Amino acid sequence: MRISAAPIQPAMELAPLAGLGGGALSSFTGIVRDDGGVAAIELEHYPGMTEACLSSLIEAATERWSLLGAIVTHRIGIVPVGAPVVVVGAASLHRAEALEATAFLIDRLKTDAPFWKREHYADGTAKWVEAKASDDARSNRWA
Amino acid sequence: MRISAAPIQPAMELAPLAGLGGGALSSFTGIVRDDGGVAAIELEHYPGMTEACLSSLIEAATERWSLLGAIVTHRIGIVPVGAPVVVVGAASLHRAEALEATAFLIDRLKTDAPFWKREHYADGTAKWVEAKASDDARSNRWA
Amino acid sequence: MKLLYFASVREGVGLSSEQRDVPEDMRTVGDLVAWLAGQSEEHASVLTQQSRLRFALDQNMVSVDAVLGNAQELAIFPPVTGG
Amino acid sequence: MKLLYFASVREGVGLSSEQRDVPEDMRTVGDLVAWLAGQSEEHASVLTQQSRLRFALDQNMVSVDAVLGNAQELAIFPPVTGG
Repeated sequence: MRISAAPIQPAMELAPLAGLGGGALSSFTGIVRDDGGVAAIELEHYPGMTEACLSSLIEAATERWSLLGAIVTHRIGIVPVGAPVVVVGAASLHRAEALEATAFLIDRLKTDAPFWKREHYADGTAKWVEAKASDDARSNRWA
Repeated sequence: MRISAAPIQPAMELAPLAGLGGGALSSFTGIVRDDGGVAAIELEHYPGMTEACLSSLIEAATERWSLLGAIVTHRIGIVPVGAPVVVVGAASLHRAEALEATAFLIDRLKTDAPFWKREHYADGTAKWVEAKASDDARSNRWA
Repeated sequence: MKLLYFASVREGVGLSSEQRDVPEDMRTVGDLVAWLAGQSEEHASVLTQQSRLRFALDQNMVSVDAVLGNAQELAIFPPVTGG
Repeated sequence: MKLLYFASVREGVGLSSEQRDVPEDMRTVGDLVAWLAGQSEEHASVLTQQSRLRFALDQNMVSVDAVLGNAQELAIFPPVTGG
């Protein structure tokens, strides 16, 4: 679990998972989307609670699936279009566990972790991003 | 789609998917497992059919989900323990599509693509790997 | 009690945190938020519609009817949008 | 017709490919594989148990009862194990 105010490189975050002796490494990278004039997003978080929440998501994944390891790295601060916001990854002996744990981690992170996104537009305006009902639905699949 | 006799680096294979403007990039890397004395695996394939098969898997994924792009890269030849055998990846605007397409691509590749693995042991012996019924079951989920 | 505000709630209240003595008869998160909404126009502007808010008590997500008990810290914020 | 063998089938037959004139009355993949199994001890060693084999006709996976038609190439191999 890592929260970073500096740019993140997915390959570097996932490197520790590649050497655990397993046959399967699955990952998901969330990238700032070029969405109707968005130039960058700004991420606010709840220090202390964020770290506890991400650690407990990894713990929950590790209890639910037989994993060799899992990582979650999330950006805070200003993140420009095209740059990674979040990287999650899971390593396991066989692929089913890594694939499912990866989906679980990103789905739950979206609804449970205390981050808030504000979109900054090229014209200088900014807007808080609204939560999506579809995220709640995907997260509840794992309940 | 790429078949490589030389070592592959997942980050380099996935790089083209990161710049497509989407918000989601999902990937799976299969790694040679340190499994009861295995030193390396050797991959044989059916030239011509392999390329056609992997291309048609990518086409099927692109028809089924709204993807910005997808890649499959597979090693042939001798691959030592700890090295990547296969990398699949998918990019999409939202995460559900990339995550599902990634699972589809690796599940179908396992049952459809004409590759055969032989395990080479530290003691110099070698053994063809047996196909697993569980792979058929996972592949059939997508039928 | 320590009160924390995030994102649009922080902007509405005009504070990222404050320390307040809370009346003894506040039993639930909802009671406390309703009382806070009466403390200033700024508080009222974002704390009145409780259904649009989310809460964490001592850094654990809770529902609006959670009992305050001996909690030291209440955070109030809009639904999260990370990832 | 061009015949291709892979993995343990290639090792058993002792050839990676061969060109053979196929009798006119071979209708399906299964007919042809049964006939091939009679061509040598090596062929018999791996081509007798058809349920353990997989087939591609002109580079498309087919079942044992697929009709040969005008296909130019039949590949015979064990279940695939890539990925």
